[in-house]
Amino acid sequence: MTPDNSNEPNETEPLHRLLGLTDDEAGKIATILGREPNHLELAMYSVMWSEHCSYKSSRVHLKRLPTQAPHVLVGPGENAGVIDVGDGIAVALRIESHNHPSAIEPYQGAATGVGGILRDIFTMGARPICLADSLWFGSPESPRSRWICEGVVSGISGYGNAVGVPTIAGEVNFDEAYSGNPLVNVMCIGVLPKERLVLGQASGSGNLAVLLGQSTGRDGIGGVSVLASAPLEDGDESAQKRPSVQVGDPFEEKRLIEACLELLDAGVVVGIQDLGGAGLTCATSETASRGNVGMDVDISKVIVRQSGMEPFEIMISESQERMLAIIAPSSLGRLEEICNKWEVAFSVIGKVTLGDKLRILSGSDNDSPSFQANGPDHGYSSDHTTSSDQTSGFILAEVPASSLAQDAPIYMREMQAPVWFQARHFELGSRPPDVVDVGTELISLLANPSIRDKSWIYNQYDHQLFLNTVVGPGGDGTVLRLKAPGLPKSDKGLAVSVDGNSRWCSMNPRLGAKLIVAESVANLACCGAFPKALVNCLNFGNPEHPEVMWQLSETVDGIAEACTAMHLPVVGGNVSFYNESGGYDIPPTPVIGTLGVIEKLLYVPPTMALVDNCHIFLLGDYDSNVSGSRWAFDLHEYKGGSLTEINFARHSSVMELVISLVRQRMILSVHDISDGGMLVALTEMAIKGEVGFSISGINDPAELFSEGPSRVIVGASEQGAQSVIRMANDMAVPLRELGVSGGDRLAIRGLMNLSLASARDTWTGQQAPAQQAPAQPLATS
Amino acid sequence: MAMKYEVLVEVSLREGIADPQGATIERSLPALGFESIESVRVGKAIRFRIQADDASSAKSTVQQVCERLLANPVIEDTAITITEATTGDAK
Amino acid sequence: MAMKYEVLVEVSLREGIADPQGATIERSLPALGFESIESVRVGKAIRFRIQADDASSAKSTVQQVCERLLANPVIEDTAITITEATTGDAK
Amino acid sequence: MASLLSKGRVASPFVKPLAQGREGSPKLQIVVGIVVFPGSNCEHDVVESLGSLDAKAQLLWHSQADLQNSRAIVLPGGFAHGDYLRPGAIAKFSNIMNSVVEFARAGGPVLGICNGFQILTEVGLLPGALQKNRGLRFICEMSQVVVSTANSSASRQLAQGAQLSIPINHFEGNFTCSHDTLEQLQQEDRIVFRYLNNPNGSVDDIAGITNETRNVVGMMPHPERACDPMLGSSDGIQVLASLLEAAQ
Ligand SMILES: Nc1ncnc2c1ncn2[C@@H]1O[C@H](COP(=O)(O)OP(=O)(O)O)[C@@H](O)[C@H]1O
Ligand SMILES: [Mg+2]
Repeated sequence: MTPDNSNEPNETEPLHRLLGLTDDEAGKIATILGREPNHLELAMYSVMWSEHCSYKSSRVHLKRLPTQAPHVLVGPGENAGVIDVGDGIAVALRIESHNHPSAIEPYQGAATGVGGILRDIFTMGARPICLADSLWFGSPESPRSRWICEGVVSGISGYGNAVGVPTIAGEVNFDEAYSGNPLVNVMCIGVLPKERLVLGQASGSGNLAVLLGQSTGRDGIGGVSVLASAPLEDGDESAQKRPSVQVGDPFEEKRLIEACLELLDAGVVVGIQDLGGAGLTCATSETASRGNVGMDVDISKVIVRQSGMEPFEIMISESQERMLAIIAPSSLGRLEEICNKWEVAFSVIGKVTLGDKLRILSGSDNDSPSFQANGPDHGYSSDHTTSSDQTSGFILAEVPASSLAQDAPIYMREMQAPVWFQARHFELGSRPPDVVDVGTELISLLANPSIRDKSWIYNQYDHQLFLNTVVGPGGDGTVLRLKAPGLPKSDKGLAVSVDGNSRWCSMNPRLGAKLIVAESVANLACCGAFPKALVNCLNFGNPEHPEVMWQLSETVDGIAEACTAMHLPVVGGNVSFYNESGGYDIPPTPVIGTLGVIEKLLYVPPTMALVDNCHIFLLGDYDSNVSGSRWAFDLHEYKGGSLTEINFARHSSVMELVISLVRQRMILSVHDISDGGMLVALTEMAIKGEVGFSISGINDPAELFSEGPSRVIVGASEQGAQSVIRMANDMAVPLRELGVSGGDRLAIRGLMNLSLASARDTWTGQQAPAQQAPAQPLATS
Repeated sequence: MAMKYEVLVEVSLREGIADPQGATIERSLPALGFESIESVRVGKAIRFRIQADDASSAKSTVQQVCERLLANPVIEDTAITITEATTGDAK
Repeated sequence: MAMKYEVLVEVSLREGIADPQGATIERSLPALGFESIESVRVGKAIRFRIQADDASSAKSTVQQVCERLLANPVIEDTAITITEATTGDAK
Repeated sequence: MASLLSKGRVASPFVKPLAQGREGSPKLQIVVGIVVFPGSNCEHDVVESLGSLDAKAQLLWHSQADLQNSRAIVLPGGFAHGDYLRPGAIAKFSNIMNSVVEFARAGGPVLGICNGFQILTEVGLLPGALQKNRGLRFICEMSQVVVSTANSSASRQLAQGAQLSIPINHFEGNFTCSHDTLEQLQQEDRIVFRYLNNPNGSVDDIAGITNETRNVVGMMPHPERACDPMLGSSDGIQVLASLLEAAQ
């Protein structure tokens, strides 16, 4: 049987190039097939072999990340990483970017980002219990950046709240570098009874492939940018019909979650896979390829939203809220019952075959008689039509499934450290500015949009649903109970933190990445949690720039080094390239999401809120290096010097001490030193606790702004203080008493005496501009 | 002298963009006994008054407002209707 | 024989009911350089197709849909526009 | 597929009671029915919090008409039917709502929380409507509410004037009604809860109201989220306990 080649276009520029494939890649496809691919096949290869789906530029590097640990049940490569946390419970986690859609339609871009990451989690059989977000925008002074920021936040809020999954942690950063290309990374965590774990693979020749959920439309086709410009149809008008941004439907997703979890509980499903980038092409080829089987797909059975959709459009549409389930034919009745209950539309679109071929058919073929199971008119309302106007009975494409999913080329792209990099390390002559007036500098830092109060963001997120949130957003890490309907009972708690720092990484991507991982672990330690697993989202510029590939490679090595040192497995990640605008790449921006476990969550752990009448201690080493700090970068435009190296042995002992202090209830408040340095950390503690402090012994004011690693501030009562000193000695952790809490002044002997109220008003008072932003602000600048 | 005009801007989702609201309303109609309704789409209807020298200058301002504030052309279309205001206060 | 009609239902907040969306848009206009706009009100524009024997029966069905579903009479008014559909499929 | 509101199909997916009170409780357990619409999301939270009060909860699927001998009904929070069109606009047509209306008219205690409050106004059991928040933003935060009357099925165990910490979580919680309705609510002492610092623009700081017969209460704050000191407040317990008492 030869696939139908009749719709081959005859353009002068070869189609493969228009689709973004190189001549070499086209040649490789021809070799795999033993013939020239037709237009549909080429479209399928072009999306599967795109950077987004194939990781062709990053794969060689990602291999260096440590992914193993005894408790890892599923590492990178599946839809989400899964770890065993004990008590018969497994936890799935994953992070993903939705940067480009959010830049042009912030609300829907961010909303569909949330939808996508949720599907990755419940695909594994896990019930999503929380979301977290990492957001990077241009300066809030710019109306366009404010429009993006407001839209993204309300998109996450709108989708996450309605779908019924709390958003419990995150971070937001403002920097000019992101004004043309904002970053929206979303992380999701789900829980499941260990035995329910399912993988996205097909098996069993004769099993059915069922498409569940939303109808398939032309939306999202232009999202694979190469196709938008391809002359696949007649001119501009049809390209107009293919919007590149999708509208999310949290209500559909909510029903899809419930239906899929019930299908899994009922044992109906052999394998299940979400439809994300590259849509049906990706879901069918990946499930078949993972299960070492083939699959016949009849696209005339796909429920489409618009008539006249081309086969390639159906195969690569990225319409939201869809899942592909593989089931035994005998389970069809049960599936129908469950889908009807949850009012989820479905359609049997194919079957698993022996061999390794993914065949795309239009209408039933002679040797695929079971395709008629479930007619297209089964259970959809009038706005759905099937593409029955397709020519029937043709094989439209036939390719080895694994060649789509696994055989994409792998590139070792050129790498080159930027010239300044070596120089900056030896910038001996370069001296940071002097601190003139500590109080004034503090106020400027508190007013910095990246440091000031973020409650206007996280209060738009339902962060309490499921009654699990013991420590909500606004502190170091978020603490959740480990509890969900259908889950074995447990006293454990989970802690979550999401962190990035492009300042550090732009100075030194390797060391910066190490410091971010360390900070993330510190945030968990402050909750009394040991880190168990890490996911990362690597947001970088154009991989064809050697400097960008160098940044990526260095970053990967930094994460790997930190994880190895702290025995922390990387269980998943995502790479987002081509974050550039106006010819500029964004600074390297790895975002790290860490998950920690609290063995017994029986009381509320201490938060950063300072308590009156306490001794305040600094745990960890002295550091007055301000290079790379918020203070140096944003207040003084000083970007020289080098970051303080991290000593992981020291880091681990400080973190172990903090965890012990929290667990043994020796301390009343705790906060690690991060963005803004020690003085901002102390001030945040004072504001949250509504009590001042009095500090002494600061000889070099630079110490107040240094962001050197592995330092934690704790507050303890008179009695607790003795234990803190003793335990720090026992564990050989450097300790310094900074002063005491009390009163309503923020006082540092000889350097500063500020009223708590003025600090607080500056820190919280900056919410006004955002609140005044228009309902649907500027679409164009 | 400046004139007052009444403006109606209808903002709708572009063709081909999924409209979850419209689809959900449509699915609920048969159970209410309305079988004969289809293709439900939900958009916004924004009304305001504008002061301008003449209809064409009113229109060009309204177009700008649409582009800059009321709709995102990536997913939305706008349709503008301008009529001369009857006398009396706008409120 | 049954005819098809295009329907536009404009749902607006009743007079006297505060409109936070309209007020927010109005407040943001001067900053964008639009001084001459006032009385901004934001409502919904719901479009659909209906099959009916004639225009008057279409209208009475649409009125029912409005009353029962499309608007909340406590705070909202509706305005209905019905036109005969041009031939061709609704889609 | 049957439409969203199809009648008479499928028995409840939740026939079995999901929460049991503590064992060995001497009192007869009160069975509370919690209505689940597609898109509801706080139902399990209500079950959990009622469970800590020794009550038994059963989930009632919206498409069924049978309240299964429930002695009190809770309409929980969430986004029934996606909140599309208006919160509660589509949910009010569900089969179960006819039964809930009947139950309420017969004097049965009904509590609508958040989305449940919105549905109660849509279906006409409570007056007024809930508009978008004044600030046009979703708000999830702790709120301080004052008990304005102890004379309702959701406040009978509370003292008038008592101040409660109960979280709010909504986009459309801005209570709006005509001048006459407001006067009537005030004169008949039917405002159950008021915000101390009005977060959403509600008229007269209204956070919750009751009907003429005082058995139906709608409130925007989530009492089920305030039933455990580890979550920051247990002030919601008395609201749920009031409902249970009213059901006796
Ligand atoms: N976009 C956001 N979404 C949710 N929570 C956020 C967001 N931005 C900040 N937060 C919360 O604010 C707090 C402070 O954030 P951050 O300064 O990044 O903390 P840290 O320095 O300890 O990592 C955290 O608890 C975080 O969860
Ligand atoms: Mg921290």
